[in-house]
Amino acid sequence: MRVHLGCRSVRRKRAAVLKARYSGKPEQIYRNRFCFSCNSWIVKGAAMFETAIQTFTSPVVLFFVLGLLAAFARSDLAIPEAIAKAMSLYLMAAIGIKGGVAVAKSGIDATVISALGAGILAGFLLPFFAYAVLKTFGKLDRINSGAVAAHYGSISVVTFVTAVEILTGQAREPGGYMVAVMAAMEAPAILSGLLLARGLGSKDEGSQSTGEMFHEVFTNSSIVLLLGAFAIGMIGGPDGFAPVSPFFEAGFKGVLCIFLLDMGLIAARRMMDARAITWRLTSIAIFLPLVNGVFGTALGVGIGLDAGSAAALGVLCASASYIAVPAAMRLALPEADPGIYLTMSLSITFPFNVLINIGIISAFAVYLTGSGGVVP
Amino acid sequence: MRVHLGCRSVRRKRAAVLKARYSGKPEQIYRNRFCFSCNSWIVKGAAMFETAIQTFTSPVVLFFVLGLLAAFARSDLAIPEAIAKAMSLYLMAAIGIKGGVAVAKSGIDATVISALGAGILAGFLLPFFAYAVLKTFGKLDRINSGAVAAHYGSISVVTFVTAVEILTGQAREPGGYMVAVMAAMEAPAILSGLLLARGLGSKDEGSQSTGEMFHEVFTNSSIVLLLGAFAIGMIGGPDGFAPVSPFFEAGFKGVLCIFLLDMGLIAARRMMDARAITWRLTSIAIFLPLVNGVFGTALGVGIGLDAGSAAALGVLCASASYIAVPAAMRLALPEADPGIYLTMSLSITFPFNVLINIGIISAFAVYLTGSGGVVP
Amino acid sequence: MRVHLGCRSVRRKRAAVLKARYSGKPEQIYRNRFCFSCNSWIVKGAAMFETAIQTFTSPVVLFFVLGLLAAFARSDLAIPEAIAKAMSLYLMAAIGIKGGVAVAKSGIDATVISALGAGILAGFLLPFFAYAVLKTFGKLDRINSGAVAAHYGSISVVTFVTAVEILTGQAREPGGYMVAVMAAMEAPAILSGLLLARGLGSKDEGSQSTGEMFHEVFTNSSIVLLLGAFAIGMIGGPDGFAPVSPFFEAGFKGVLCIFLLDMGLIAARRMMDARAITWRLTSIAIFLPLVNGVFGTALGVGIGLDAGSAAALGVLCASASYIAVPAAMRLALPEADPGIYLTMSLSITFPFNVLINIGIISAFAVYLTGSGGVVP
Amino acid sequence: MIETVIRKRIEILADTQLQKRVTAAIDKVGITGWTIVPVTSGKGREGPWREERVMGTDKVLVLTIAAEDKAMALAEDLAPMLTKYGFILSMWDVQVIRGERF
Amino acid sequence: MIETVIRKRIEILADTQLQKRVTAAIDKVGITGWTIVPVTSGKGREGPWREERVMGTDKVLVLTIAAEDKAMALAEDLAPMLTKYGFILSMWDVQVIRGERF
Amino acid sequence: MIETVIRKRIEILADTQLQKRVTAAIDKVGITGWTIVPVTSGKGREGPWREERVMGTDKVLVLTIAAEDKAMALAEDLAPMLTKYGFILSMWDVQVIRGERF
Ligand SMILES: Nc1ncnc2c1ncn2[C@@H]1O[C@H](COP(=O)(O)O)[C@@H](O)[C@H]1O
Ligand SMILES: Nc1ncnc2c1ncn2[C@@H]1O[C@H](COP(=O)(O)O)[C@@H](O)[C@H]1O
Ligand SMILES: Nc1ncnc2c1ncn2[C@@H]1O[C@H](COP(=O)(O)O)[C@@H](O)[C@H]1O
Ligand code: NA
Ligand code: NA
Ligand code: NA
Repeated sequence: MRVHLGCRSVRRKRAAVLKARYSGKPEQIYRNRFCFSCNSWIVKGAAMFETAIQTFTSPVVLFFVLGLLAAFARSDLAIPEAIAKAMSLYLMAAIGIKGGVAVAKSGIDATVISALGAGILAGFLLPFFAYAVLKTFGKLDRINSGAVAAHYGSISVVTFVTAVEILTGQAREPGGYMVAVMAAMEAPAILSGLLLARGLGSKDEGSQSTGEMFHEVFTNSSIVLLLGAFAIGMIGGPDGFAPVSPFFEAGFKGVLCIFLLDMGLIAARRMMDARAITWRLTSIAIFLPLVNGVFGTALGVGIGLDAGSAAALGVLCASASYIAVPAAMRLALPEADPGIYLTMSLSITFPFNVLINIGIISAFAVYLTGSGGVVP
Repeated sequence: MRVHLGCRSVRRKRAAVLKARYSGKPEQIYRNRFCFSCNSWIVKGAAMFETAIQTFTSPVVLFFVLGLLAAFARSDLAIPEAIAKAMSLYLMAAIGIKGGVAVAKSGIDATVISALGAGILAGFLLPFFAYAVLKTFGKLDRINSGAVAAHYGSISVVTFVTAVEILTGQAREPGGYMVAVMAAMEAPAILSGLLLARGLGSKDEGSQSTGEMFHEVFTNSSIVLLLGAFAIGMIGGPDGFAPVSPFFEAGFKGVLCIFLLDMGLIAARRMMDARAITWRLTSIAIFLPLVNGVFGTALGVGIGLDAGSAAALGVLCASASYIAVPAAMRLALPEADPGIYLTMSLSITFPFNVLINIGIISAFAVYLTGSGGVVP
Repeated sequence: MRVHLGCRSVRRKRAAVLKARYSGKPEQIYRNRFCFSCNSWIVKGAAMFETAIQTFTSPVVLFFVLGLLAAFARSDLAIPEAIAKAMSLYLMAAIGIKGGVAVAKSGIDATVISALGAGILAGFLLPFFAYAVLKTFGKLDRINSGAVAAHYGSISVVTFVTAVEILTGQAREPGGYMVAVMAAMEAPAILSGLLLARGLGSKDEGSQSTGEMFHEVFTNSSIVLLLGAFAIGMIGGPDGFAPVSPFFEAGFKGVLCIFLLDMGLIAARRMMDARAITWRLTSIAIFLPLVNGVFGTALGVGIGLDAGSAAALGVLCASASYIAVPAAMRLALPEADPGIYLTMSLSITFPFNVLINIGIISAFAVYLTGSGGVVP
Repeated sequence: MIETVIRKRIEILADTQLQKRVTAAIDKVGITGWTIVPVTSGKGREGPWREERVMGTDKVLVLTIAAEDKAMALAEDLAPMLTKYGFILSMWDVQVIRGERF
Repeated sequence: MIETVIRKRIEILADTQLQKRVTAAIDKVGITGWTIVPVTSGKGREGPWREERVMGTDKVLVLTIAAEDKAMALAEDLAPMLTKYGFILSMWDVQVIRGERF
Repeated sequence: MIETVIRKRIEILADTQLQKRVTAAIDKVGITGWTIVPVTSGKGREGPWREERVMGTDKVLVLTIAAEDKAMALAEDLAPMLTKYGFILSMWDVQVIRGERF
């Protein structure tokens, strides 16, 4: 039982996966592979390791790394703000419409409902665990612990999209309904985080801000576009999608590359400017996505999702918001320090998830569901 | 003779149209259809009604509706200005080049000449009718009546493009020369409107502004790009167009979706801010496109255009400018109130045209040309 | 031996070239053609002339001309700055990744190494010739002569990309490694130019600025993105490129069209504003690209490059920087007048190269390598 | 000679997200209008920021011209927000034409 | 100590479309230069507007620094346009270095 | 009545490319912060320019508020650069709230 990383069969297999992806029968590829060059069966552990390593061959991830490196080299490379905004709107519209079309095809069944329920529940509960860790090990005060906890309970759309790309590249595309799960997981953690930060009693003048904040959370451009495009996808179905698919589908991966390039630049620049981050907080920003990712994946497998969808749920739990929640916290908890919550979620957790954790989670999902091929 | 709206054949027919559109023989589809599920012939009236209703299944229109709803819900969704500008330039270049290539293929014949003549004439004359209505029923003063009348005599490029998309979806693509007709109809109404607003005698200091204004109208970015791309399309022909067609063709519908999303946001926001709009003006902003649309369609059929091109001429007459003419009026008639002319053309007439009137006009063109299938 | 420009076979041949380009066997087309309509062999001279003339049928060049005309007509047509920036980043990423993939396929061999060496050498030496001409015939002072010379030794990415498009359209696509040659030629001329402008001795306070300048030159966004994408292309190879190719390949020519439209606008507007440009400088701005182009092409053929790659090297030598070098000069030689170096490189040399010189250079490469077909 | 009158010009650097609160305060004290000037980056006690619309942490400059009494009322109104969110307000005297507008 | 001199700083909020008329007036009175600052939205007596380049109804801030006499000449020159199109002009004294430039 | 204190407001029009040198000077004299306002075009003795980021010849307005002594120190510091690169600096007195910040 040897690990076949270096052997040529790995490359061959990747080509096979790619071929299968484009010819549409991805299922049996990972099962029972025999390596002819070293004359032995490729084992579960090797498959997991490979799965984790594949991440780095994706151009999407390579562009992210390029962004990180360019910023560390103090290059003046920058994507104009209007373009970054437009790319983010494009990605929202594209994943919304694709998810909607997928659900229009598959219909809404018990799996979808339970995935939604699991996601919302996780969104509510994860901040409590995060809060405990931040307060004790992280040595943050109540306000900041609550604010950071809200970020880790909520989700990062770009992490999710990157994971979907990588999982699809492994022939494990998550179900289209996971887009709806993602949308549903955006807000609950904000409630928990506020509760933790403010305590139950003290509602000092917060009421106005809180109402304003929830209006903002539910009408912020990402959510509106995501859900609106989802609805359009459901109404139009595959037929309605056909004429716009060249725009929303063909460009998707390329736009994601450039967007991740920009995220790499932003994340690295913020890291270099960071002042308020201790080694304790850095550790937590890596520990939480690991634990939450494992939890979410197990939850997904537990409620009966396929490997891809379970991994996607794991990634949602592992990811930390750096758009919706910071905006909400700035309104509702102005005393909390953006230097802490943005740096943790954007500059540590986000790169960790994209570069390493998606691979780990996907390998874990393969392990749990046994869809990665086992020695007979 | 029953109307078959709900019956399944409607869906089947739509699929057939789509299929036919992509395989290139659209002609006989609408003729003599027999509905097997309810055992009767589908009649002219039903075909018209269906034609009108199809509008709402187009993703282009759905995105427009999403924009309206998002603005009414006071979402902060917004397309960055640079992107909106770029999309509008892209649409101009794309329709220009497509029109030019089409004319390069078909050549310039009597139909093209008479369509151009009819368009220019309509542009000159429509403002007189609009002025009379605005002055008497609308109770506007001379200046404002003239300014608004100029808007309704001129055209809206986006309304035209949306109509072309919808008509093409119904297998009634207008001729490529209609792009030239559209360009020719932009300016004449401005002349009529100024004449009406100022009277014949009074040329007070206007001369400088008027010269400047006409330079601006004829060199404004939309017209220059539209006509320039038209010329490039004519020079290059189908061969020259081939290498750039992935860019200008594949992305077109998707960009139009996002552009209409933005137009929906802008139109609805302006409507919510409107102060100067009475119920009389609101009625006129719906009445004029209806009447002008019917007039233009009839004119088109009268001079021998096919159903699609006649409908396109109807849409051009029905549409009201909200880019070129407001800019011209701001220079030449600064006393006129933008709160009136922009709100009428952008927030009432534009949505009415996109959501309802294009459907009506297209159904009317089908009725007049008999191309929609009649009971034998 | 008559020249067959007007005869119909020319058109037929162009169609054949186009067809061959898309079916993949471009080689024999230009050899031994016999014109049946005028009953004689088409000769080298004619082939060269045609090659030069083909430039004007490319939509890319037509859009550039449209930009020039629109600016001369004082139209307000303008591409928003954020979009221009984004397009330039897109072009960098796209040519970088394409070049990298090409080199991943072909590998790095002696040709690549010698092309790199030749390019770097040319970058160092060309400024000395330019300096001599500028100082004597151009009557510029030392500082300005050095600054302008640096521009002509360095390269213009957009000129290169346009040339690649045109050469590819003639079935003479340059090797992918020419992208690396281009990147390598950006900086050396700056060194020579500074040396010439400042003399060897005087290092007055320049040290800080010079260090800063070189950091800027090597980390400026274009270079970083170009080389980064090149590396990604090499790492990912054709397999990794496949999923993002719709974005980076399908849109490329269209984006280049719009980008050149913008360059036409900018070049013409700067020309109309120019004050410091004498007829001597204008002549030099046409003379230098001619001479450098011929020199570079001959150098390329001399070291054994194919016709397309030799022409590309010629274009690199002929082109003058208007992005990297002006930025560097502003830092290191603030006394030099941007009104001189920008106007010369951007408003005279750039249009001359795009409209005329690329055609000449490509014809010259055909002549030297004999790949254009000769009378037997 | 054209006649000018003295008014206060007030500029407030605020979070884009909270722009509406600032302009609402301007409307409330009865000032006739305001104008938004974009800003792209900056540095303060909390470190540097850049155009971060993607993260909702960008800022704008709200500019308004008003008579002195209204200007002071506005400053009074905004003071708590300035402290809470770290906005910056500066104001100075300017000459304007058509003073009745402000 | 570095020496500063007093000049007028003038800012005119004008329609983008009419920017050229304002800068032509600046050139005409002999001021050496001007700079355009973008603005993205605003509210006045005629209601709110946003970045509306698509409709040609957006605005810019034209900024210029000049000696007092030229500044007053400019204000005089622009006054009719200010009234007709509803532009806003404000000016105030500033210290500048290298005063001979302005 | 809310209390205001007088500070200097300094605005420097500089090449985007050299923005870092200006802000470094601001940091060096101990001013707490600065804000960048974009500008899109202009005209000076060297002729007109437009948004030319593509050519690296565009400009920004660096805005900073400081106590008079620091403001004068900054002006002193920047003077050579102003001359060498043709930057423009203007400053004037403004009232600010929470003066201890600046
Ligand atoms: N002295 C200053 N002058 C100009 N702008 C400042 C100054 N201090 C702070 N700012 C701006 O205000 C923002 C917030 O400041 P702070 O709350 O101190 O981080 C900074 O990012 C700057 O854009
Ligand atoms: N008091 C004010 N302070 C600053 N800007 C103003 C003021 N009044 C009007 N504006 C600006 O001038 C534009 C036109 O004003 P109005 O002509 O009153 O609608 C408004 O949209 C604002 O951008
Ligand atoms: N008097 C002025 N007022 C405002 N801005 C100016 C003035 N003079 C020059 N500028 C700006 O400074 C830039 C450089 O000026 P110059 O170095 O004279 O070409 C110009 O392009 C304008 O943007
Ligand atoms: Na999470
Ligand atoms: Na009309
Ligand atoms: Na060169």
